[in-house]
Amino acid sequence: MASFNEMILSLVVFIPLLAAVVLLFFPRENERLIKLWSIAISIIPLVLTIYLMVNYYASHIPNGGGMQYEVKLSWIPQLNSYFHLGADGLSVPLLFLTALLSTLGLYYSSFTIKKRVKEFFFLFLLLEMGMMGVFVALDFVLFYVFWEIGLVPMYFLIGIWGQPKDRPRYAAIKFFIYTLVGSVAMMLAILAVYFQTKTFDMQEVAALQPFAGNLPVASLVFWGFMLAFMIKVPSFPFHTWLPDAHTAAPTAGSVILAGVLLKLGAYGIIRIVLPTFPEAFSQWSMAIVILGVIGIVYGAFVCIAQSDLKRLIAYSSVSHMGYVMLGLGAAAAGIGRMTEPGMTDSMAMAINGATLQMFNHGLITGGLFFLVGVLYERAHTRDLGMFGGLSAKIPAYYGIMMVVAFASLGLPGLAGFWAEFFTFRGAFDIVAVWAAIGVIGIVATAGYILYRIIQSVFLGEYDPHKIDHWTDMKDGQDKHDPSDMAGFEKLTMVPLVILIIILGVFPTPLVEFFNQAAETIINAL
Amino acid sequence: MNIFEFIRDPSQIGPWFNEVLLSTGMQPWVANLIGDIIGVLLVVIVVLSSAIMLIWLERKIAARLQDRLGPNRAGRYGLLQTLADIVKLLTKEDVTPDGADRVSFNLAPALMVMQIIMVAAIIPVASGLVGANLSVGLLYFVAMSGIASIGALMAGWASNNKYALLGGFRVVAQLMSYEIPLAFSLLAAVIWTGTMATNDLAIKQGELLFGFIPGWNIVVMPFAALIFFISILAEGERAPFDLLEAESEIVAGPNIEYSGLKFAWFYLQFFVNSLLLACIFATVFLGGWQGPFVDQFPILGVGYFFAKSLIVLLALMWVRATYPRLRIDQMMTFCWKVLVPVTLVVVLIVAIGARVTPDRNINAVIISVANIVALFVTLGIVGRSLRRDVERRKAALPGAYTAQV
Amino acid sequence: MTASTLQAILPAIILVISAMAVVAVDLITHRRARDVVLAGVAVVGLLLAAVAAFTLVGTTPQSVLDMLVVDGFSTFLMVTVLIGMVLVVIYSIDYIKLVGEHRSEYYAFLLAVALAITIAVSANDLLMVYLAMEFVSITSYVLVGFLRGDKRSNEAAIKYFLYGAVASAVMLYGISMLFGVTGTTNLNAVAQALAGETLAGGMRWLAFSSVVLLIVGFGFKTSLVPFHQWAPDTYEGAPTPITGFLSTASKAAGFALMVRVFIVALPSFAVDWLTVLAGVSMITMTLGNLVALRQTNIKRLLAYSSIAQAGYILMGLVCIPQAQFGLRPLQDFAFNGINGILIYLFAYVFTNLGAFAVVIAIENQTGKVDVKDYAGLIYRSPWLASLLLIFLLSLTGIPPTLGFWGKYFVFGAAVQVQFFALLIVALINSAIAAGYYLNIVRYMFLMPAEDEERIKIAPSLGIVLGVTFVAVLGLGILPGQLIQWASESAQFLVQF
Amino acid sequence: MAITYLHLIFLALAGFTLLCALGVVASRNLFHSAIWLIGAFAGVAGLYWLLEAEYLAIAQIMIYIGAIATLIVFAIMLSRGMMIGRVKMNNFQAGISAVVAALLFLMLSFVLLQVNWPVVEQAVSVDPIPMIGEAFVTTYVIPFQVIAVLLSVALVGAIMIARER
Amino acid sequence: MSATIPLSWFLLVGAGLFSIGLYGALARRNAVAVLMGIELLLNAVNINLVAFNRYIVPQQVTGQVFAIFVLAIAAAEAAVGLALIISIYRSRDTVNLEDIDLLKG
Repeated sequence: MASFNEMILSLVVFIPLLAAVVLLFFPRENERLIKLWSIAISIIPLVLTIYLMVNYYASHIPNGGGMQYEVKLSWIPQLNSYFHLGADGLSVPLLFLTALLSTLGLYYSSFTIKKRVKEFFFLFLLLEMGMMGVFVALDFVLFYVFWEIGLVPMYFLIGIWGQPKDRPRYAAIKFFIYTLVGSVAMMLAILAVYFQTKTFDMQEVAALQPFAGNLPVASLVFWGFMLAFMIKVPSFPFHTWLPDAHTAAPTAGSVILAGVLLKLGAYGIIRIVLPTFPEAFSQWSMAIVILGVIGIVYGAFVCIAQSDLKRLIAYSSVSHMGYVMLGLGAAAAGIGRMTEPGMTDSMAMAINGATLQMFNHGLITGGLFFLVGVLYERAHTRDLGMFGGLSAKIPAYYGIMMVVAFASLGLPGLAGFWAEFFTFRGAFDIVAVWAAIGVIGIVATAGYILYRIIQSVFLGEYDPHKIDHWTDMKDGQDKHDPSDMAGFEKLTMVPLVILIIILGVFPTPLVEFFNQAAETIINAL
Repeated sequence: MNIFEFIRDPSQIGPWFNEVLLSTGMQPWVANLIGDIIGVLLVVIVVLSSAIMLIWLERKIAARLQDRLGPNRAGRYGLLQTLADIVKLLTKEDVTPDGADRVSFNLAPALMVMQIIMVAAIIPVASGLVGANLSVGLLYFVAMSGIASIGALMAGWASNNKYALLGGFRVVAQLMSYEIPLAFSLLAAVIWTGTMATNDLAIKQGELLFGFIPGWNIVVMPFAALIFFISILAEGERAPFDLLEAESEIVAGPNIEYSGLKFAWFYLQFFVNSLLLACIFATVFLGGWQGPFVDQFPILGVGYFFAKSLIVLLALMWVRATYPRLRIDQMMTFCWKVLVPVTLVVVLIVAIGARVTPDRNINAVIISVANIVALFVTLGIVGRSLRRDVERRKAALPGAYTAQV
Repeated sequence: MTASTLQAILPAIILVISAMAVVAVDLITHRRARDVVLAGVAVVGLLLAAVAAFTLVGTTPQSVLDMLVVDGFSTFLMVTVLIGMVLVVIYSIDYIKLVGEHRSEYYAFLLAVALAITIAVSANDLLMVYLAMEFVSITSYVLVGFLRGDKRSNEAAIKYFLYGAVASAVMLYGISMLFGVTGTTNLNAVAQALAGETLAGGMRWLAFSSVVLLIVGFGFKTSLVPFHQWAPDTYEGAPTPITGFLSTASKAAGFALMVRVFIVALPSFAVDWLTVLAGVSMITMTLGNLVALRQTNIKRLLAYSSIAQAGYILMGLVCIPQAQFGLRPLQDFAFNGINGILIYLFAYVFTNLGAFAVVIAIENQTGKVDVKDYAGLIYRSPWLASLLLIFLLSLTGIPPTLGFWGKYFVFGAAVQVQFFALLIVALINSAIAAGYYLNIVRYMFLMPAEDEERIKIAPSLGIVLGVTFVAVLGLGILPGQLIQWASESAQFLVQF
Repeated sequence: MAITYLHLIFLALAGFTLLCALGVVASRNLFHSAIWLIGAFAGVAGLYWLLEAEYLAIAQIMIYIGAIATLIVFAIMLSRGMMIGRVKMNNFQAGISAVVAALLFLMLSFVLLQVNWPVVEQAVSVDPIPMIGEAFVTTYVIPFQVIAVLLSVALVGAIMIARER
Repeated sequence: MSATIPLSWFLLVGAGLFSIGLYGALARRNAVAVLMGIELLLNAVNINLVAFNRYIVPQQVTGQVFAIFVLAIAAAEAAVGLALIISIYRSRDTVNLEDIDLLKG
């Protein structure tokens, strides 16, 4: 019997799957049971990941962190591929984020999803499983399998429960095909790595440094991985699927998409590309940096031009994930100059920034999408021109939105600040010019957050003629005036807001997680 | 070389003639070519002229069997009747029907005649006296019958006449169907004798069984011989299998639109074909030119051979004169449901029997007995099923059937 | 004929006997029980043959009079195809019931074609190659035209026939050339005779032209572009169970023949056929996928998808490591192309038969085969929709389905030999393919149902769907044994 | 190379065969095509004879002329209406096909003449017919059995399909 | 007897027959005519096989046996093909391939 520590990751991954399979046997009509079961069961991974956070923080960070809770079982011995799971300082917080957003998403959806309930919850749990799996897989084949598993549920989440006017089917298929192209490229890259190293174990592969000294091939393989990850992040110019997908997806889908799925790509870069192909990465780092900066600036400016609130937030993700790319690119750019004094620290700083941004963006944008959903459920429109002066009508909503939006803006004291700070701090040391250009993005971000969101939605005069029917989420009736957030909506947002504030004030523990992971990686280079 | 030698052994003529030509200083291939051409001409002339006699014979015998007089005006016993007919046919107008396909219409009779000439080439008249002693002789014979069916089909189609076309169809259906028992009964003989060359077949049958029984195939495999006989009835389009012309049904078969000389060719083909089939029967099952003293005087073989062939031909005529025509479905049913399975059994018997003991004589006895047993079993089964058939019909239509089978 | 020789051809013998048994049983069974009994006899025959084939797995290669070679490669495909044929027989039951006539012949033909395929996969002589291919083809022509009253079936059959007859004749011309230059028809002997040849002057031309001529024949059977034109029409017009058969078992036979001929007999010409086939592979997958995008009839769509899949499978043959002709141990070639083909074919057989089982289930009840008729299938039959989804994902190559492993191994082979052009084409094609597979998914899950009538799954189809589902997903999650088996089987060919 | 009369026979046969073959594909009347086809078959049989393959020559006549050609003629007749009259016989790709065929011929001739065929200058010293017979029950027994099954299957299938409803 | 004739002569006849047959198979509208083209193709192959047999391995019968198999297969193929043609004629009243166009794409 394996010890609890060995089983915990498997449990985290497979409990959602188990729940999903069991769900299939529930009667379709009994929606209440389905919802209860899903939410209840999704709390188990959440609790487990909290345990992981605590346990890792308490036991392992003081001892140098590293890969923990490892389990390595024979899976396909013929391929030299193992069922190999493990988590380190990078994975654990992301697991927690996944579990949290999943639970919140399920909870929120249990109120807002009206059609095809069983399928929704089934797919959602399946998706959770796939995401969890990606964060803990330490075997390339396994990683790939989990990576792909997430694809199908997301396709359906967008396609079935998307708003018809947002062309959900188009968005879904676009999402699917983009991701598929990336993942096939990744598969080829994985195979190439395998032929070099004869193993699928990520750690072994990283230790073997395949293609070291063979830059052309290494670059090819590097881009194979990067294509997959950059599409997922999404980095400019592969971002075009994202606005469509986010806009079309149902609220919980958008939350998961923005909160977790985008992180998969960045996670892949850190977990796989950076340790395995430092040379190639360093060679191409400027390209990544530039793309990251373009993403930041371009995303931010596009946001300003949006009239659809959800689309705006979607583009803000492009911009925000640009920070991640910038940080990672900067860190990679530093690889070639590691002998310079303070360089490793700057690299660690950049990586920390990127990872923090991943986590915080998950919280913040997840929250934003929830909030957009809340508004949309009431107004049935997301056109910014239709709103105005809502601050007085729905004060609680206004308050929460303020917190989350300012966090997104990067206001000190809220979670977003630290990520941006670390990223730019690290990047300035390594790629100063590009980092400086990236700052334009911050300014533009302030612009769209303040001007487009806060001002056009909440401030100004409330015009009751713009929208005649506001749905009251408490009783489902149409009313003339908007009603404030219902209990379940508040409950959904509370954990996020609390975390945003806590992490804004006291980010140290989280930084320790990431810092340790970053240093491990940098030390191995 | 003296004349007597040729008379004793006519097969020496060919080589002698070749030598004579060569002695004139001719190129060998020219000599061969001249020899071949003369041989071909001989065969053609003999074959075609034999038809005159055959037609008279057939008519006369049929008439006598049916208690009629037959031809009796032209010449003594009507011997010149056929010549008169030929003259009539030659002077008749050569009609080509409207809408006929000229090429095929003219090609068809040529093909028909070609078939008989080609077959005639492999008939061994006496020891060594054969147009071409092909190693694949019997197969060649079977193959040639395909040409006849093509010819008939062509004639039927080209005539632009539905009766002709129906006749053509019938030809193909019948010939192709009966080709199977025909070929398989030949196969039985081939397995036993170990050769397909016609002359060699005759030679092989010269080996006596137990030193006194003639080793003819009809002795060894009487059932196979019977099957072959039935098959040549059908192949020769003779009653009771003469549905191809069936005057009462489709007027006259594929050649209905032909007249004059072209019709004569069809006519010719029919009669000569009968003779040739009889010859093949004699060759394969009756020992060909084998007979007493044939070793010393090969010329005797000619006599033996024609005697045997004529007996077979007589039998053919006899059947034609006495039996009514079958219905087409009966004809096909009989072939596929009776003859084909039975021939397969016979082939099996021969194939196994030929190897069962090392002694040829004993094997022959075994095959022979098995053949006779198979014959009687077949007769029993066929008879029973026929009786049952009649019973069933009687039950279905009481009073309609009074005749007994 | 020794006992082991007999054992080697035992599957074929069983199939012949059971084909006769089906016809015989037809005469003595009562009308009402007939369908199940006939299919039962066929299934038992096929299963027995499969068991007989399975007992051969792992035995030393057995040459049957130099005509057949029963080795790992052939037993792998034999078992695969025979099980596939079992599924074909089972899902035909209800379909053929609707046809009403000649049912025993139908099953007898399926058994005959199974026999033909068991011969094809082990043919080791050019004569047997041709004979087996024609056997498969001629039987297939009849099966395609089985619905005599149906104009589409007729048309499908005649097109299939004419293309097939021309293609096999052209291939035969190539075979005759090989015979001419080597004086033998045995594949190994051909290889030996060619081994010494310096590919200079005329030989180079001969190599090239005979390779091209052979590819015409094999290309027809495996529906490679540009010899694929028959496929869409034939797939659309044929009785749906037969379409399933054509796209799986028949194709497997074609690939088996192609692989064996090229690898065993023509290693000396490898440069030629690798080049030509690489081009064919790229064109095949691209064209198949592009045209599939435009299809509205599901059978036709699956036909083009099947063409594209043939292009992927061909990658395995194109990407055999060239060094393998110099005999290197298997360990170096966990991805040796051949095992990719085997795994791909295995996956494809089960996936596609599963997909066709769904198509048949819907066709049997509604008579409709257009993609738009699948709208809202999830409401009408969640099971069918979900199963078809899984099969389509497997066709797309999404893990953890069996189809993924097939792709994994052929792509792996290409990566191994660093055939980048091919890989890029394959990569782009994967995306295109996802487009039309998802289109079906879109109709099934995202569109409202036009007809609310629920679709029932007949028990026979249930069996097929269950088996294929378990195979596709179960073996997709735990593919180890399959990979091992395929790799061991491939070894026989690789080491020849 | 001395021209012997065999060469002349060969040339005559080859010319005849090819002429007939051209007739098959050029004739505008389907039935005439069939007749030309028979001629071509016969010419090929003659070539076999020249190659000392008597058995095959006869088999050619028996099967091709006796069976296949008859079947074809039969089929032409059974599908009447298409045979009479001079209708367009070629499809739209006839021109390109002709070019393809011509190029193919040139290419094949080139290849066939280029290759150094391992010709053995040896007379046939054995009678091939017993050898063929023996081959069928020894070396080729498996294909022999297979083709037996194939033929029965094909015939059953043909009857099944062509039977009148 | 034939050894004085060069092998290539036979091969050229085969190639000619093959090309003509291919033209027939590709260019003809009528299904039966296409079938005839196919028969020419098979004949061309058989000439090759028999000629190779005679010239390359004169003491064996490999090529002849092969040719016999081809013959038998041709018969089977023709039987099935013509059955199909007759069947389609019954349902369509035509055997022109251009008119057989229910299935398109």
